[in-house]
Amino acid sequence: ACGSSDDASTDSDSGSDNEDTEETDTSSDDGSSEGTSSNNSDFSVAMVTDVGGVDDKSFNQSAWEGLKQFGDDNGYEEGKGYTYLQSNEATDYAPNLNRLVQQGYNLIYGIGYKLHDDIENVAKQNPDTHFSIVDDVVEQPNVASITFKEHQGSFLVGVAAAKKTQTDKIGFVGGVDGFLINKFEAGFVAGAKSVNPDIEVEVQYAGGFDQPAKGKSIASNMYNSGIDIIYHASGGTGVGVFNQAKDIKQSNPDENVWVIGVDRDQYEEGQVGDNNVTFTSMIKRVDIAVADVAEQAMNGEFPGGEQIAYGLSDDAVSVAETNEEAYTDEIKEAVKEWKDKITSGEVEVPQDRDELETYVNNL
Amino acid sequence: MLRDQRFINVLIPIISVILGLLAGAIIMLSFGYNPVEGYGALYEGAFGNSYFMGETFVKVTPLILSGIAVAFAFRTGLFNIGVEGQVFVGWLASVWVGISFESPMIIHLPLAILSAGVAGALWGFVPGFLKAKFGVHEVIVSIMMNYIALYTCNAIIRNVLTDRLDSTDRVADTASLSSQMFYNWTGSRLHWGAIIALALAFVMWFILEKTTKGYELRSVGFNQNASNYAGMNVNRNIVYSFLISGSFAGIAGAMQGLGTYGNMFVQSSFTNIGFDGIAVALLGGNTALGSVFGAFLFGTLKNGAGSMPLVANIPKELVDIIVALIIFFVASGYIIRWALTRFKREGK
Amino acid sequence: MNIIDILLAIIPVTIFYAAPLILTALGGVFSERAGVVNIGLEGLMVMGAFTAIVTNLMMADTLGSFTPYASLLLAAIISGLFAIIHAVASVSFRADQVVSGVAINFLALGVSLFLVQELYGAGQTGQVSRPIYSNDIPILSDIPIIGEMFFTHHVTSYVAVILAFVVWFIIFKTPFGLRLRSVGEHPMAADTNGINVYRTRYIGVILSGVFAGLGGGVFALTITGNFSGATISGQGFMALAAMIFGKWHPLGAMGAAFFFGFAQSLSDVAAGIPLLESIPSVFLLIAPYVLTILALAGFIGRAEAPKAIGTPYIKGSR
Amino acid sequence: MNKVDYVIEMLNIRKEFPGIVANDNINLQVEKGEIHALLGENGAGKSTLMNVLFGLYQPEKGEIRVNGKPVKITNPNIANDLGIGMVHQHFMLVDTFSVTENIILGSEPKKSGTVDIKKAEAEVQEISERYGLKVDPTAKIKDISVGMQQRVEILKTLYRGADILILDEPTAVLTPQEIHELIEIMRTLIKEGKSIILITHKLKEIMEVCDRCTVIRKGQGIGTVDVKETSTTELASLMVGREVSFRTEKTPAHPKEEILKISDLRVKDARGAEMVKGLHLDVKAGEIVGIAGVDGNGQSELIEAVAGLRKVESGSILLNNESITHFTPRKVTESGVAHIPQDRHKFGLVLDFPIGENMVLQNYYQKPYSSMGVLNYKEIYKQANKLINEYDVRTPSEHTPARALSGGNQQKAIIGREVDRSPDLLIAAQPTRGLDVGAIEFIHRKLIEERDKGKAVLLLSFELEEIMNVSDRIAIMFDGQIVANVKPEDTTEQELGLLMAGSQVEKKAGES
Ligand SMILES: Nc1ncnc2c1ncn2[C@@H]1O[C@H](COP(=O)(O)OP(=O)(O)OP(=O)(O)O)[C@@H](O)[C@H]1O
Ligand SMILES: Nc1ncnc2c1ncn2[C@@H]1O[C@H](COP(=O)(O)OP(=O)(O)OP(=O)(O)O)[C@@H](O)[C@H]1O
Ligand SMILES: [Mg+2]
Ligand SMILES: [Mg+2]
Repeated sequence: ACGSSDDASTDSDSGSDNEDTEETDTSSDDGSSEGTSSNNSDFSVAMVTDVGGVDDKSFNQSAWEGLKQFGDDNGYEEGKGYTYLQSNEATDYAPNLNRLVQQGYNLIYGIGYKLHDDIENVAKQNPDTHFSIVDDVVEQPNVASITFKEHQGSFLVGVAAAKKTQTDKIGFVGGVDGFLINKFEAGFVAGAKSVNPDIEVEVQYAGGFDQPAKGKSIASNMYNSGIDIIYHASGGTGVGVFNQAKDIKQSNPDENVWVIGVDRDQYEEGQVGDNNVTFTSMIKRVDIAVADVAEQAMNGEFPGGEQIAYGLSDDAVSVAETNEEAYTDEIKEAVKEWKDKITSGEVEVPQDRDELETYVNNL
Repeated sequence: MLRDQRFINVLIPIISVILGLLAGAIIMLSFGYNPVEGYGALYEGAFGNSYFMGETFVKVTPLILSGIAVAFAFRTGLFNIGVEGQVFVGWLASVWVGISFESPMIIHLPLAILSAGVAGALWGFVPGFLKAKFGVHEVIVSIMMNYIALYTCNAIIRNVLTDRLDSTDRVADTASLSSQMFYNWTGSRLHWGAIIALALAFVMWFILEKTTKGYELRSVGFNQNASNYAGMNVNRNIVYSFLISGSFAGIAGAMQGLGTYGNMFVQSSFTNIGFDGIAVALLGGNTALGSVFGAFLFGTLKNGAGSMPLVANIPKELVDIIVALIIFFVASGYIIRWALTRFKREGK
Repeated sequence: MNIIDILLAIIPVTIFYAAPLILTALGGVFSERAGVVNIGLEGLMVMGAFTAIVTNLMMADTLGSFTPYASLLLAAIISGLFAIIHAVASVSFRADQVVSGVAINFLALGVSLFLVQELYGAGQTGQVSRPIYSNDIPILSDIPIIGEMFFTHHVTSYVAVILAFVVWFIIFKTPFGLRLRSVGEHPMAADTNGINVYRTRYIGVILSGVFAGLGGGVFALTITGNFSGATISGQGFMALAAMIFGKWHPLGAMGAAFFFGFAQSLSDVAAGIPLLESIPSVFLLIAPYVLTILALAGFIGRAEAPKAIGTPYIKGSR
Repeated sequence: MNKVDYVIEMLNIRKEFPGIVANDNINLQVEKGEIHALLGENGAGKSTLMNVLFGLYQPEKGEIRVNGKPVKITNPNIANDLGIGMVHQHFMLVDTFSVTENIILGSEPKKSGTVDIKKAEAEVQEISERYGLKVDPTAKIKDISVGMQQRVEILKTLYRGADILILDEPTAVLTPQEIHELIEIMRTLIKEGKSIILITHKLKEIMEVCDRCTVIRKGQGIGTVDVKETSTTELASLMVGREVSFRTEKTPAHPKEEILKISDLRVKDARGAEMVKGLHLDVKAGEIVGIAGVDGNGQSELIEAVAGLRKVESGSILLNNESITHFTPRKVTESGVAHIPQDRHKFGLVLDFPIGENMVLQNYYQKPYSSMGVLNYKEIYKQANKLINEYDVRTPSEHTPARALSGGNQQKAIIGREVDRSPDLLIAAQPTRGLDVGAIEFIHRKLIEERDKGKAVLLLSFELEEIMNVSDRIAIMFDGQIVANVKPEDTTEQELGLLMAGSQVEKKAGES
């Protein structure tokens, strides 16, 4: 978590490179008082996390990083121009949204599909405030819906995994069996089977995003049964998957065990001594999307009522290439190839199990 | 002297709350926060305007019910640590009934609530029955039943109530507890459940203190041998106790399903309504009225805490610490009582 | 999958699930044998996990490979100290022991998360660089099959099993154990025999903190590698269940912990067995809990708690 | 007087409990080598005084000297070190521990960090033989008789090398045989140079073994008398403050129809051993049948079976010619049986209920105490107040928890409740255990009153004197059967004792 704030600060000088910049750049030091006169100075933006919190190593964190980046770029101070509220349980969403409304924030994000209903209600109640939801669609004129084509990214890591595996057996660990995680699953399986229709993909759900023990246990079984690459889309449960892989790697560095991370580049999580078990990660750039929408809102171009689906073509969904040793050029090639097929529309990636079945049958 | 005692009994929780808040202030000070700002934010967040007041009640409502569920069992000598799971199944049952059909509200709503109660009772029946029949410790079975409820409800939402979706439809208006009137007043999710909760707290008090069944249950709670000697069926009373406790818990679930949310969704972990109910019951000395106050305190602190990071930049975990300290102080009533009597004697 | 494969899959997982539960349940045995209900095991585990992780993060550079052990040691100590609060409330201040235990759970979570906020400005810590990895035991692990099943685990798992026997020895063979049990069964009798009931109960509760802290630390260092509010989510209650299941006996508690681990692992493994794949996953998810209930109802039945459990000892009361 | 003669001196001891002065300026001086009795009504403050001496309570005022030296006894350890050992009124034994473990607890012989249990057992064996206190060192407390538990308690003090033994009502729970043994043991102990303070309500025992007797009444010392120069009547009036009659006045019985008829009854105990083995017994209206027997011969099981608390294996129990053999306790009660249970704390009362609510423990659900499932507290408390007045239950109020009452008053409350239900059959199991003579007199009178009203009364007692005084007919129980029926006026305590021990069974059974 400390690392991310470093990143933000080093970037801040060079970071803002487009349209609105001149003012902010020149007055960045004493900018706050000076900025009052400018058209965007009283713009403020905030987000409500779901129960994960802003350092969940996942999309909440990513969203917050996007917001911080946006704030830094525009010379805002945390707590004034931009802020977040963490939810501890589902009942907190609505009050948290309202708290931010009452504090006068102009644009408020709800991070995660779980906030769907509450965003919808609060947006109806406060037509003058702008809202945005991540990972779901709310049809209200003052709500911008941000979704991601996770299935596309998952497809690509599926391709990478199929290329990498030596056993032709790979695994998928999901958090809670639900429509969102099913997207990851469907994309992953489709990608792998596209490369090698005979590949075995074992899918298992832990029943929760906070069950590292179960994650470790499932991973242990998978690796035991000859699976050498596991893609996890399971939040905190994935920690257990990483730990099992690292454990195996630690006692036998020659062992072929890999994890594919999710949401952010999870390279760091895979470090064990001099080795790293993170093969790649399916990156979902919530930060880009969040900053993007904030930018538009600030400029008076808030995409209210629209659904913006970020995907491969926006680079908002991508595949990490950090582990250069494992992620070989050959794999890179193949992934690029499939990426082009997807962006060009040649391949339609399935989003759920039914679509997957059709897709696999057509291979 | 009796009057004195009663006065002290009321005084102890008040002093405990004050001590807890004081301790919280000291912690804030020592970590460089401003307690006045902190508590100001907490107050604003809980009662600052009609919206927050409404939301505070929304938090309090299920806690009253989970609190009396725990308290009821405790009073009859049983530890129902399974309220959490009973809340889940109650929630599910109420939503199930709520979305499955439409009928006049006068039938639909009570039916939905009732089914929540029945579901909770059934869930409570398992530990109760196993305790009565085989002497299996209710705590283990209750804990296991919690997990079973969590996973089963999720599966039913995904596979039975929806076609692999994460949340159910909204319950029909005829089964909904939500209130346009409250909404217009407060803009919050405040719903009629608050009244149901209070009414059921009264029911719990009435059952325990005024009915023959309550007499039996309390008697069994205190002394099983004597109860048996007096002709009461101890095992049956254990089961009854779990049934009643479970139905309160189930209805706590209905508050969420028919009121706060109007639907049910897949959850990746416990709601804590049941576990918090333990604290609520114990804060309230396992009485109905006490549980109401306990729930109120708890809900207020929890809801108000949400504003602390935003307004005063104080981590809201601090409130958990304060809650814990208040529970300690209430529990340690003996020492407060001792100090009070000491103080009084010295004063004379 | 043949039976050997299945066992090879199940047993290691059983063991890593069980180890933290064993340790924590042993803690429960100490406290409850002394007559103090300890619902606060969950919170004590939280403290242990928190301490172990923070120590690990802070000291890894200075302590090197000794870090995980230092972390566990500190986890045990801090949780032991933390348990004193429970002891003060329920032994000295005559608080209801269940209430005090519930408060411990709240307090532990509050304190640890508050401190994580203060230390790292975040809701959870980063990954530790020196967790506990599993180790092959030289020679023994080379034995075919058996070696892989039993001698390739975290060193803490062996420690947990050894400690179960140590605790059994302490409780049933030493003067201290005799005194501890007497205080839980009939404190007044102990008192008239010149045993300091309060002191003994304090020791019991503190030991429960030490062991639960160890359990929490082991869980964090072997399984999660970091600390957040969700790290310990119900393990303390499972340990409590294991202790009751094991009838307040150290070896029984260990057996129960293994049973839980086994049931859990069985359900994880079954999901990967082709034949069983058609079973809806929910049945596998709930299987461990259902199995436990069946086992309790079928074979275990009534368990007698220490007689004086739950009641504060008040000198001279009757 | 020469102070050195006293091993114990307690001077001007004052001990208060909230709302009550339990000991008010009491003096007690015990000479070396004597058995010193401490006598007083229930609640007079005897146990309190002894607990002060043993370091369990701290007195507000007063001085304690041991062997002439002033001491402060702040905990039992100090008492032990001073050579004071105490056998408490309620046994201080850990049920699940063995005899040896209970004895050594707190001062265990050790071998490399462990309890040296072998050595301990040998030591226990040795002491037990030296003083003639027979125990099985390896048996669990919960498996041995009350008498043996008593011996374990005494061994505990001896093991710690006590020279001064406090025995708080040791005989209240013993059978006559056991009392006899205990008296012998006390004599042995005195010979060994020990001194004993004995608390008992049984004046006969004081007369038999004690040298001097200190009497206290309502927390105040009345004085110390030389036993040789006094009589039971004098002791009783010193203690109560008025004349007490020992022979219960009663007219001859006029038994009428058969109320209870038990045939060929078989009952097992909790561990599955058959304790009642084909027993026959009948009780008629207007008579008191006393069951005499050594504890453990199936008496408790018999009574519990009749009350519906224990499963009947075979045989029949008829009440007014109708079978109640397999009735639940509720149905037994409703058919007209009242039962004063042996263990008042375990069965008789819900100690945490107000005494008032305890007064309707069996009929709370009936009119007028409730209607349509709702309690009528007004009626309940009306009834409670009636019983409290009628039976002289001394309690601050009807709302006081039963726990707070003294044992004697708890017992009176139970008796009031049971008798007032006006049953056809009244079962009284050890109704006067641990009570002072005044209370005993009262209870005996109540039982006889019931008989005179035409009720059947079944009395179980280990107290031969009580059996002889109160019963109209005595049924002797031995090994699960009634082996003889005798009239009190036709027998002696000695003869009863022999019958209870199982001798001459043939002859007597044939005779009656
Ligand atoms: N721990 C206590 N707390 C409050 N009151 C007490 C306590 N112990 C004794 N008392 C009260 O002090 C008085 C003396 O009690 P104590 O037990 O000494 O009587 P006793 O002479 O031993 O009577 P008994 O013959 O019934 O054993 C009684 O009124 C009793 O209720
Ligand atoms: N009064 C006491 N109450 C509780 N625990 C005690 C007490 N005395 C000792 N212990 C514990 O019992 C164990 C044995 O201690 P130790 O050998 O010092 O006992 P001790 O008191 O010296 O026994 P002894 O009286 O037999 O010499 C230690 O763990 C100690 O903490
Ligand atoms: Mg007494
Ligand atoms: Mg006494």
